[in-house]
Amino acid sequence: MADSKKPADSSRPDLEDSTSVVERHEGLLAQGAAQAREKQVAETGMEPVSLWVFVASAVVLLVAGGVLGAGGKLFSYNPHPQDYTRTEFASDADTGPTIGPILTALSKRGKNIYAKCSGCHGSTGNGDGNQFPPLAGSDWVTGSTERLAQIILNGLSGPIDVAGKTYNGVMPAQAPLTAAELAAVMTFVRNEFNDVGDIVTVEQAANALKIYESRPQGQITVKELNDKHDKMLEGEPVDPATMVDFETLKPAAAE
Amino acid sequence: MGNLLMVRRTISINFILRKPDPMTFKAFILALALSFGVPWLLIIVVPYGKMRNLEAVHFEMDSDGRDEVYVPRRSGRITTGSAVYGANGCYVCHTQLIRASYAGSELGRPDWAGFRIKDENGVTINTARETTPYDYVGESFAHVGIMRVGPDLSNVAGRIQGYLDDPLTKADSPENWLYLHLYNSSFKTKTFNNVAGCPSQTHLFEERVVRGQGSPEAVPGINMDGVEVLPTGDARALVSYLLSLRKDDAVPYSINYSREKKKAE
Amino acid sequence: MGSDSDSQTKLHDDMELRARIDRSLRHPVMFFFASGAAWLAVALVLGFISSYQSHDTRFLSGVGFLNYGRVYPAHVNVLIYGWGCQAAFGLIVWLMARLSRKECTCAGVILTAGHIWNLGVLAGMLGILSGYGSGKPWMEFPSAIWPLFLVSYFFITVWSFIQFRCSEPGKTYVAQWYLLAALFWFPWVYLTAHLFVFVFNGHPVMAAGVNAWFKYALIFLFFTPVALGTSYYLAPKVTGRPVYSYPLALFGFWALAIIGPWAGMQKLAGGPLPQFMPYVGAAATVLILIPALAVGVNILMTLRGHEAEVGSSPSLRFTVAGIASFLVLGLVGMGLNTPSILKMTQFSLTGYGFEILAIYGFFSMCAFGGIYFIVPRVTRREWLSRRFIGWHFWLTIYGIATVVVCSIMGGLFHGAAQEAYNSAWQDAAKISYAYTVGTTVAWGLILFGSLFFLLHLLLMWARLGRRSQHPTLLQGEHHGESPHGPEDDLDKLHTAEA
Amino acid sequence: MGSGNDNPLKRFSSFWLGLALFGAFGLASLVLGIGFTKPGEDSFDRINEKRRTAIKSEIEKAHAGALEAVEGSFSTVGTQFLETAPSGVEKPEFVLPGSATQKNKAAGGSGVVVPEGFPVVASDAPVDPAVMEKGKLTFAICSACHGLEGEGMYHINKTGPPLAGSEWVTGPVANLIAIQFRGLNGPIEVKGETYTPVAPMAPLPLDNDSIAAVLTYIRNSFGNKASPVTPEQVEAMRGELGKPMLSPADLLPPVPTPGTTPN
Repeated sequence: MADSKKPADSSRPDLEDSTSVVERHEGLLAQGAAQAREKQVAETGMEPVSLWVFVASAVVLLVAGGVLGAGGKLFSYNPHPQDYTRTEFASDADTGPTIGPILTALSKRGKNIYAKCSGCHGSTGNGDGNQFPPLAGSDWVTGSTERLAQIILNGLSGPIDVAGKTYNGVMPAQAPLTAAELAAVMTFVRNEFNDVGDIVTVEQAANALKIYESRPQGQITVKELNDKHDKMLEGEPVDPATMVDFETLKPAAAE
Repeated sequence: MGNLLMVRRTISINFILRKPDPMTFKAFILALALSFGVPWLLIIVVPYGKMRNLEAVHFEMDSDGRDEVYVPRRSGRITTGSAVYGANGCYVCHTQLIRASYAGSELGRPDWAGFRIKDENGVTINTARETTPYDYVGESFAHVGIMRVGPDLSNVAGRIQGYLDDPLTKADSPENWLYLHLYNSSFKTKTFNNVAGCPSQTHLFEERVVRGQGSPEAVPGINMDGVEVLPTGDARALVSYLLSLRKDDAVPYSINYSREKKKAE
Repeated sequence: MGSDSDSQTKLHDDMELRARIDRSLRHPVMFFFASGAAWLAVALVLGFISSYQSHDTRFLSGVGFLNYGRVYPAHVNVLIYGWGCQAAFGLIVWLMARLSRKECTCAGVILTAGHIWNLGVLAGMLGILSGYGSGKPWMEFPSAIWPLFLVSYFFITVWSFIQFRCSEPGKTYVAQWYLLAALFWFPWVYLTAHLFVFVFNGHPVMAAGVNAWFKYALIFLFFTPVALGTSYYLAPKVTGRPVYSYPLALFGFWALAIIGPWAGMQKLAGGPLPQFMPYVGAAATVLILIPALAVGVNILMTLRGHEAEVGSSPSLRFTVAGIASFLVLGLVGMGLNTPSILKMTQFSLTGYGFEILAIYGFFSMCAFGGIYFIVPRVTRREWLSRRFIGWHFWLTIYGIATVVVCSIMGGLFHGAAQEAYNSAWQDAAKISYAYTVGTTVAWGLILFGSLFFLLHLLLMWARLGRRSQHPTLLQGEHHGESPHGPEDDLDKLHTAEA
Repeated sequence: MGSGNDNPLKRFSSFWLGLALFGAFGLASLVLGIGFTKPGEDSFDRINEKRRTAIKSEIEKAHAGALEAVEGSFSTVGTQFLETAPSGVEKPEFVLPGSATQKNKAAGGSGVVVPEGFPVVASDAPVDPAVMEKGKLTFAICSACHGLEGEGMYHINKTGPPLAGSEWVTGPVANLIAIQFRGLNGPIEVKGETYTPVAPMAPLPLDNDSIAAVLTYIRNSFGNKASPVTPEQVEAMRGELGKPMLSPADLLPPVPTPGTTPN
């Protein structure tokens, strides 16, 4: 759009120049200044279509052809897919090695069981810093295994000091657990959030269950734990690197 | 003067170029109707008619051990519930489509499309399956959805049963789980630990001061001082509809695409 | 000199005719633009609320009618039918009258039909918010409203068709192809989709398929041709140059006409309908890059050498932004619809980003260009403030770029995480969090920008614009006084004449 | 500009042409849509529809049978109410207060009447343990006042009279059955202490077996030893039902030696 203050530019035909010559149309100009300033819509140019546009279109067509190829037979209106066999998706549950160190085997199982615990203690084992104590860096987890096992099985009530802070919540009992499950979840919390480096064997866990059954029902307190249970569980320790079958947890030869 | 000449030239060029247009109105409309009509026929009308006359699939004696028409097991207030689902925009965040494995990987998720179960020999069978055209039976519009802000709901009724085993849940039945989820999604668990939740649909519930013993209809697990929460008819229809969304029935051999089946052949 | 004065007379007659056409249309056109802009503000407020809710689910969630599940559909529908369609009607009505060189004789009917359309949008929005939405994306208005829209549409646009039919026979201008095609495509698409979804008792999956097709058909067969028609008018009009290439325009137009109607069903890829249909839709969306390239090259080549005008003229600046968005739309459409990526984008935030890019980045920017050109002509006042226009432009550009980048990038990550079927689905939901926050901020920017636009437009509607012979340009000489030239020079002209 | 191309006729025809072209695909859809309204005979929708119809008619048939029974019972109740007199709904085991039956009975005097031919049970007749079990269960109702061990409520202002060692319990069977049918009011002297119940003992017209069982239970528990009570004895005393509430004066005097035949 031109500005009338500019000197007339002969290369740019526009209405403003012509109207300025015709005095009798000034009134009209007042009515339609914008219309008067408009340029004519010129005729369409006849440049040929550039080769590059065709090349680019051909590339796009190629891509589109590839997309179309994924659609199977064109215009076959069967709503059930033809020649289709489902790709079976391998999930964590049925993949991975079937033989490996017992530490890995137990931790992997323990991770699934820990999903229950993560609601309070958090998926990273840090608790919530207020009501639910952390598991990471807690002496109760890294210390004697019998004590830990009894907390898990019986639940806990009353104040407890964890990592320099007193927590006063109530933990519900997690029993019934099988010995293998207890061993797995204890191994998991001791090694995932802490670096204890040993495993809790199924045999040890079975002994913990015996102690649990001989004790009256009800949540355990810190006092009772420290008085009676501050020791390691009985049972033959097993080297965490022992190769076992993931399914049975029985020793197996490495492949 | 020069300017005037230029103006004249522009106009005369206009007149010279004003040759008859090869694209007449009739040709233009015809071409337009044709370019629109072909896809209109091929991807709207014809498939619409075909799908309207969707053939039933049958269980065959040879392959399935019984001989009957496959009709998905589905019961509940589907029509009303589906309308409530739409009117409250559930489809904005939730989808209802398990894509075939060439188009997506929902089938790989353990609980979205069906479960892995153990048969009597202890062999794990994956019952997960794609959405079939029969899954939306009873609805007038398939709420396929826009985006997955929330999880897919194709198998939500099957999945909720598993949520009830969660020791932290407050719900004692699938209905109550859904009522709690709809009323305030963080009320489902005892820890109120629900980061990205569904917006509260409190307008689907009636809050009422408790008189006497309280209503047996009230949603359990919501503790508010002297106020009980009752699901309205909309909430009941919606929950009934959601509980009809499940993928746990066996489909006939002819629309079962699992590799296990192919192996058996 | 005789022939010169003849041609001058011709020019002045011509100018007089154009002034008469503009005058005959001033009420309907301004009505569509102003009510469209008002609905735009409503849509943006709703968009801001829904976007905020998508990362803070507690926001307003206790208020039934402002629940996310209702605000989001209301936002999208008001944006399309309240702003998009009304802006398109204003543009079609004015451009067709100008291009056919016919005065409008039915302004009253258009205005009445426009009021009915607005009532429909209002009733539809309230219907959605109060829980009577139909639950079908982009068709959420209660089902009583669509026949009303069709009738109202007919009485708004049929006059433009008549004007075209009654115009002087001769060469049809490129913009006219697009506008005429849009006139036909809208009822074809709208009526077909609503009949197949609401009236016929079909298979539910096919109803969903028609609904998915409707979205893309509305974008490619209505908003796109209107925006391109406007651009094909403005670019040569403001620069005074011919459109670069007629064959290229022809190629671009028919490419759109042939490709457009196939797109849309890729939303149901892998679903239980004939397997080829979603992939035909995906392929068509990829192919949209071809008309985008043709149009982009043609219009940008037309503007070549007029960079100063692109910088200074509000209309051209918005048009260039719109055409650039169209090219981006084509590229994004190609990127997002190849089968391996479609898996991820089918149900992620990208779909929203693509729609917003089409409706807001492309169509609305071209429509703003048209509005900045048309309004001074029909009101006979110049835009009041170059600053308002500048703020509107930049806030919208930054906002839309952020929305689109956040939605498309966030959606790709979101989709990739969803495809990782071995990790918990909640992880995928968390990934999109940061991007939804970005989207909210961007909607705030866009809302702020459009408030300037709405205010500016309402002032113009109230005939409070500048009385001047000189257009409001975004760049101009500064002489210490107004950059637009002397104020009120038209009134002085009047006085002198008297 | 009024040229040959722009005339009213052209405008008019263009209007209708526009309408026709705008609606072209809608009209085509409508025409084709008529074909869609009914799915084919062997399509899934029709099969499903037929199946649903069959299930529905089965349910309706089942309902229809049940409905008849319900309707019949409605008419019986209605008829009974229409017969207005409260005695209309009286059954042998229920006598409505204020009804003619009750008035007739009241006219016969307030004392416990032992009917002729009241069955006699030997004091050393064996006690069936199953009856004792049943009686113990029913006694749960009684234990509210009489205590779980029949100790009564001596400490609470001597309200609940004890059953353990009570001469009334081991006394005439007719007294005990009558109390079950008529209730008992007023202070009563048991083991030399006067007990004043806070509320009268309400009549508890259970079926014969239950009454017999609970009475057998109290007569043979808490250190008591007396003859069991048979359902026949209870049946024989049915005439007491509907008479006004007993006072201790209406009862037959307890016989100090347990186990003897009443009367």
